[in-house]
Amino acid sequence: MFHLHPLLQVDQLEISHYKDGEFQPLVRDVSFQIQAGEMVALTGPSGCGKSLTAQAIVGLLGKRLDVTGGKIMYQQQNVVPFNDRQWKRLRRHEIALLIQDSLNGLNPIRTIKKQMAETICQKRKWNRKDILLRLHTFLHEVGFSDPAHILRTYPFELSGGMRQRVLLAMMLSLEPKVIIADEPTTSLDIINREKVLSLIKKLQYDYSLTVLLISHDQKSVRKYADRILEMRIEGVTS
Amino acid sequence: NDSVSEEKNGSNEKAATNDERFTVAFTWSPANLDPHGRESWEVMRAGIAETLVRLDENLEPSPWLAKDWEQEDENTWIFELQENVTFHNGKKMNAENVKASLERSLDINQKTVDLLQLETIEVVDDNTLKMVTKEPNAALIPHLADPSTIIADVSTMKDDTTSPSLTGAFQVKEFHQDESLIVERFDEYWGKQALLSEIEIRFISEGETRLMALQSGEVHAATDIPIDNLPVLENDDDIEVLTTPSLRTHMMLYNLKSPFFKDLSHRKAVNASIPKEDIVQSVMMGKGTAANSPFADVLPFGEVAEEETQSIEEIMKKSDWNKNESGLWEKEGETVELTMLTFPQRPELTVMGEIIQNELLDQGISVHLRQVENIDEALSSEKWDIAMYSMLTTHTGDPQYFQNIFYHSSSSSNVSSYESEDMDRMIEEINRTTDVDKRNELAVRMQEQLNEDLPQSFIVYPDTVFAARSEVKEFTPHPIEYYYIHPLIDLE
Amino acid sequence: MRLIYFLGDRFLQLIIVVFTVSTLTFLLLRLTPGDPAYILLHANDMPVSETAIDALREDLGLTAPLWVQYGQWLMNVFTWQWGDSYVSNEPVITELLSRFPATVELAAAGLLVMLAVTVGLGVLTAVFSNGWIDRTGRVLAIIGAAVPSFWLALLMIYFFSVKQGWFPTMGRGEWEHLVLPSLTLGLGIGAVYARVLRKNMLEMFNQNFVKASMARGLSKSHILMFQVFKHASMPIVTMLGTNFAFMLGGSIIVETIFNWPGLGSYIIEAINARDYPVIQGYVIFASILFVSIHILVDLIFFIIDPRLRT
Amino acid sequence: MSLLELVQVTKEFPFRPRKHLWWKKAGRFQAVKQVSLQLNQGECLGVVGESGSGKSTLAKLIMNLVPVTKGDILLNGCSIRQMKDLEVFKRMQLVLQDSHSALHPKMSVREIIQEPLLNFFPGENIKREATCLQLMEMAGIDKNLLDRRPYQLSGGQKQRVCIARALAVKPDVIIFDESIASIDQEAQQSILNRLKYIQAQENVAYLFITHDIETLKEFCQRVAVMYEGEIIDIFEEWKISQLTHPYSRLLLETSEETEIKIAQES
Amino acid sequence: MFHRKISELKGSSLWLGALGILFILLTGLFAPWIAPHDPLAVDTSNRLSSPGLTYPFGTDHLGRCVLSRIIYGIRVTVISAFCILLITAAISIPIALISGYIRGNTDHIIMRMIDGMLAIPDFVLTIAIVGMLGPSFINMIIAIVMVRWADYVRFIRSLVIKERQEDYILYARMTGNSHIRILSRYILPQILSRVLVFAALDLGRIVLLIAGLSFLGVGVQPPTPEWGVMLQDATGYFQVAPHVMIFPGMVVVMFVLACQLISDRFNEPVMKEG
Ligand SMILES: Nc1ncnc2c1ncn2[C@@H]1O[C@H](COP(=O)(O)OP(=O)(O)OP(=O)(O)O)[C@@H](O)[C@H]1O
Ligand SMILES: Nc1ncnc2c1ncn2[C@@H]1O[C@H](COP(=O)(O)OP(=O)(O)OP(=O)(O)O)[C@@H](O)[C@H]1O
Ligand SMILES: [Mg+2]
Ligand SMILES: [Mg+2]
Ligand code: NI
Repeated sequence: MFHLHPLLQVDQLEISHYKDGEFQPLVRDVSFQIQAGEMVALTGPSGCGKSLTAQAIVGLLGKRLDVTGGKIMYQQQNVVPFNDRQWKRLRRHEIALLIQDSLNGLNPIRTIKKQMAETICQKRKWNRKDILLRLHTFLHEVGFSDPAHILRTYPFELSGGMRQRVLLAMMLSLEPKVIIADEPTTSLDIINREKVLSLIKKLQYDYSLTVLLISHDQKSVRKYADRILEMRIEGVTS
Repeated sequence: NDSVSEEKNGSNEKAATNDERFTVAFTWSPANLDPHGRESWEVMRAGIAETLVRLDENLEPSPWLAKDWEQEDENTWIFELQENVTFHNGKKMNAENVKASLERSLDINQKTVDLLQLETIEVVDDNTLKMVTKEPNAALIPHLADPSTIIADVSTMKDDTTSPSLTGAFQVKEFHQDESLIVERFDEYWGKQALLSEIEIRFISEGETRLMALQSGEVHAATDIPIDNLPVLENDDDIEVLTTPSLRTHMMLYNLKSPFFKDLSHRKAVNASIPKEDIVQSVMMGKGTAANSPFADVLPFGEVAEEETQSIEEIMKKSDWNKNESGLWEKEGETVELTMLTFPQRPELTVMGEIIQNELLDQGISVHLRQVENIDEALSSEKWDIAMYSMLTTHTGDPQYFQNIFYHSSSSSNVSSYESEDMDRMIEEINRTTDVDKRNELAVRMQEQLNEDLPQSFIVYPDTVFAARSEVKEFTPHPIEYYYIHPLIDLE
Repeated sequence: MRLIYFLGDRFLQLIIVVFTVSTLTFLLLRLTPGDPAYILLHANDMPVSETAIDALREDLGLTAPLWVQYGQWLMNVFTWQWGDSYVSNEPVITELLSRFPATVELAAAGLLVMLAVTVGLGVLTAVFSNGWIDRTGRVLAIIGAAVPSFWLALLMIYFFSVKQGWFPTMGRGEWEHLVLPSLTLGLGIGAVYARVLRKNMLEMFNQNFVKASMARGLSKSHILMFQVFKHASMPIVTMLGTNFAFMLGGSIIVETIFNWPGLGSYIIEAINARDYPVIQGYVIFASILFVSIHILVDLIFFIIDPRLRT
Repeated sequence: MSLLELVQVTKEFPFRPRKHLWWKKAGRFQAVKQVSLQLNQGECLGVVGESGSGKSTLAKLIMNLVPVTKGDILLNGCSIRQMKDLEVFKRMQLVLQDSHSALHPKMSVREIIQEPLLNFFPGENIKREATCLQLMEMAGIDKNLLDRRPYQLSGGQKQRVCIARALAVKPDVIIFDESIASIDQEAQQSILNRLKYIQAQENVAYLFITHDIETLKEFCQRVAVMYEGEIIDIFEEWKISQLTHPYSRLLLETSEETEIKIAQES
Repeated sequence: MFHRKISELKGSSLWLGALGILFILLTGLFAPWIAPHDPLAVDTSNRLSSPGLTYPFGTDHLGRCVLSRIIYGIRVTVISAFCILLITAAISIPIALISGYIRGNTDHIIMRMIDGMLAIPDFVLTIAIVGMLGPSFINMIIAIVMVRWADYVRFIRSLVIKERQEDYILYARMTGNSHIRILSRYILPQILSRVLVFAALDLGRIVLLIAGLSFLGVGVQPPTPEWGVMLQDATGYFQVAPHVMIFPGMVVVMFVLACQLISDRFNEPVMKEG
């Protein structure tokens, strides 16, 4: 039979905290696989290590945290020993992560427009009009009726849900191959949540996007995910 | 445009002269060029001005703008002026404008009044002037060499003080306050034409900077080189170091009001322990001579017989002091603790102070050194025992003015609080005496008196130190600080 | 609208500062020992007579009672007549203004060097934190803080002018004249601020938005330059402002060593000569400069940080 | 008399015009429009609404953290504008939406939770440690997190620390702004149960801002729906018939739709 | 592979700094035993001699041993520099905290005062202070503090203003902290590390200010060995005898470096870098 390699494969992952000269594992034995084009939900009790796993995949673990065991295979390649340049490339072109504490994920003293523009400009140069157009479409798609106003504002002038949607729009504008969304809809009302999740779903189909959705919201998870991974403290079953 | 080309033609005619610009670094920068105000020294120094009388190499008065003079009676002097003298604006000099010039100076400068003590100035004829003093003023002639008596065309100085019309071999071309003064040759000069067409005087207050400007060739010559850097210049073949005795004296004042120094023998003791020769060699790097009187040895009245000194042990023992176990002199359970003042503006004085302090400690007297920002203020308002000090004692080559101010018991500038009837009498006498030999004799006697009473210890007569690049000719230092620039300077 | 209000407010403050500063200076100067008449006449270590001093004192108006002098002085301050210099007899204001351009020139060049060093070194050391660049930066900063500027100036003159002849040793003129003084002015302080900037920038990395930007694939240097830098430079802007104001007031040491005909060398002469009108005029001038610069700094803050606008 | 009463409360923010120049006088727009509300003792009032409809702003207004533009807020019949802010905080607590920046980065969990105990109950020194542990248990925080600092916690853990901190004050009113959103379902449930228990015990009133209709249905006696700064509906039962505004109907329909879909799938 | 990140955390520089300071302080403490010569002994026959066996760092313009003077100078310089730093901090931190935290009119008034303070040139200020108080060690400290404090206030205030806008300060207030407690427990620890970096670097400048003041005749009086004064004295001889300047200069740099190392690591454990 035709054998399909998984796009992203986490194998026996162990993440440890370095303290007083020794490593204390925080996450152990995490293993799962995601095929290209899938939308997989990752759920589990709070504090079981979902966010750490997500951060490990894109190489954004904080100080004193490190991957101490296992492999993370992206397109048949172990990403754990990547250097800074490779990580940057990975994050920019392949895997986009929407971090969990996204409410303050925007720079408070720059306008939304600047921050969004720099995000989409890093992949390729656009001219000014195209940029605006794209920004408008993306913002519109995440549920803003007046994108122009949003672009003009500073993050502190936006409500929580608005900020979350802005970040989401930013993530989508990157057009990555894999999106890891860590609790992307916590501050969204149901209507917008539906809008955002169906947008992701649509992108999944249109661009064969692969999505790893980390969420507690059983309902939306069940409604949109193709598959649900349950993570327990110190481990995962798929 | 026309005038420029004319000027060029003019200089072309005199092929013997030099078109190069000579640049020299001076220390002080004048705020303006008013020849009668407080900046008269700087005006004089720039080579653009002249006085009636000039001091020659031996510091004796010789004719300048005044061709000759004679004393009619005790108070009256007749001056015969130089003819053919033109001011820089083309006007001829005559007795009338000399009178006006002197009167302007008397008007705005109290120092001129003090120096000349004039009653009236009369014009006798076009070239003759009569001056009458209030009291007999024997020093009138040398005092007429003071820069505050510069002869200028008063009519040009009503409101503009930046380009006065004077009589010197050079005239002002450009004046940039704090930066430079550029003077050019004055073609109608009455005497010998200047060789250089232009001289630029840069005002550089920082000694180190002056030195390095000279090293890098930005200036041809510099005055007041910091002595400690002389070895560097002496190694440099392109630069010549020039020295001349100055008329300045570095001294140490005793406060005659302080309990310890009321006693003459204590002053003698301290005086005996000053290592003058050592200071000359180490601090002054040999650029100076050990002093034993207020007046430098170059002056006709400067040489005074050396007093033989006793050792400090003898003197202290005589007045019942004993050395205690830590090697300090002690009397009735008390040791000597003296306060010495120094000031930062003349750093070599502080260094001397430190040496003397160290020496005195060796001899059993402990001294606290204190640097004060304003020494004169401190002298009058604070408690002190000894103080380092420096004075230009004979800026006109004559002792009279200094004696009056520094030693007369009624003078407020008598910083040591020295009172001596003999001294007062001699001062009054010298004010009256016109005969040169007699004056010199009196001055020597006064110095001997000082050495007996010891209101100060005179430490060293410093040399003026200059340096010039080797292509400079005839830039010779003169004991009188304001004759630096003269027509004969040339560049090779 | 808000700008006008802001400026009006600041103008009022300016007047208050000028008033207090002028009063303070007046008192400080009069209470400090030192008789200008004596000092003026004592130049060149000439002996002076009492009569001469008295005459000059009368001339300078120093014999009037203190409060009369004060009243006169206050009147003059606000009518823009700051009196005549004791030394040169020129109006203080023209004297100050005539030297101001030179100082501005030097200060601007100094600020440029300072900015270049602060920003350049600060950003470099932050980007390559803990690498060799960082370590060199630290050593430079420490040398900058610990080496006296007079020494640095002399060394530079010695090596670059006397030995190599690249730059003139002193004076004002073409751009070459500016190089050494502005380096002296800017290097030391710039290096110190670079350290502070680095620290600020690295602390900014705690902020969540940095992590979010990293997750979006922005490069570290991009984040440093465009996101963190603006944040981190805010405290530096105040300090740069203060320093620029200092430099505009004339940098005494640099100006004397390089014989730069600016305010700094002028004021030190005035202080030594106890030239009251000049010192007072200068202090007022400096305080106006100071407050103006700080209004500018506040404006910059206003622009940088939108949160302050509401 | 109700515990908390909002009378025609309006809040305006400056609004950036299209081509904004920052020194120009900004336009104004109303984030909260003439909201009137009453909260009784021991009651739980839920607030739902579209993102950006002014819920968080309302919460901040109640806490007197931002000044009201118009209208008044009365606590026990007393305008909070006249009260000292510490007094207000003693009676009311707010748990903000953004838990990450709500915690001082250099303080440990222990310090954060003990802070209100120390300030509001200065006498009870001996009990403090015990109370702290009790609070942590109530909020479902693991004991071994006691000495961690905020950046070492997961999202849900941070939120629970915030909740524990608010509970520590023992106020009359607690406002939860999206405070249990990143906590997993089970934990959510247990926290809600605890809150209910506390409510019964101490007669606390809650103002519960959330998007989770399920929670609202279960937990709140009354629900207010906000839309574009206005309260468009206040109702007690989740029935289409009770709803007047099209937005609230849409809200209900969407949530039911989801449920139906899930039910069909499983 | 994970050693890469971990190795960055080693706090060796802290120990290096602490050792440096300890070394300097101990040397100062045991100066009489360590110094090879009497720091005050003038020997005019040995002026400006180069470093050699008897005089490891050479001699100064009075023939005094530079090394001995540096060692004895620790007692004066280090103590006064720390004193000044402490006093300046003690004055400026509270003022800056208050003015940056309260804002409004208090802030206005304080800032105008500071503008006024800063607007008066140091020279005028110091001369005035000396003039009125008379020169002494204590007055020198007062003068430098007077010159420096306003600068510190401005800097710290800007940090406070930035910190004050954070959400957790809001919470601090909500959990019943008094303003003073918020300042001391929430804001101060956050800004302290940056203030320390600044202060550690400022030590160098303070040493130089002492030199400047001594030049004006305030404070440290001539024979007393003090680093700043040594530096100042040495300028006159930098072409002839560079060592007179280099050695004290190097010691100052070392001292600042040690302080800097310590201050850099002061708050490291809670610092998280990206
Ligand atoms: N920097 C850190 N240092 C030490 N421990 C940490 C650090 N970051 C996270 N942890 C711990 O690691 C565990 C897993 O954290 P993680 O953020 O991955 O949880 P999560 O599954 O995302 O939970 P939640 O649903 O609440 O967000 C938690 O117990 C947390 O306390
Ligand atoms: N400081 C501010 N300046 C200007 N506008 C603001 C400010 N704060 C909030 N707003 C605006 O007020 C409106 C209401 O915001 P608020 O945060 O109350 O929404 P919310 O109901 O909490 O939304 P969410 O559920 O997304 O958190 C939004 O349009 C927001 O842009
Ligand atoms: Mg998480
Ligand atoms: Mg909200
Ligand atoms: Ni390894």
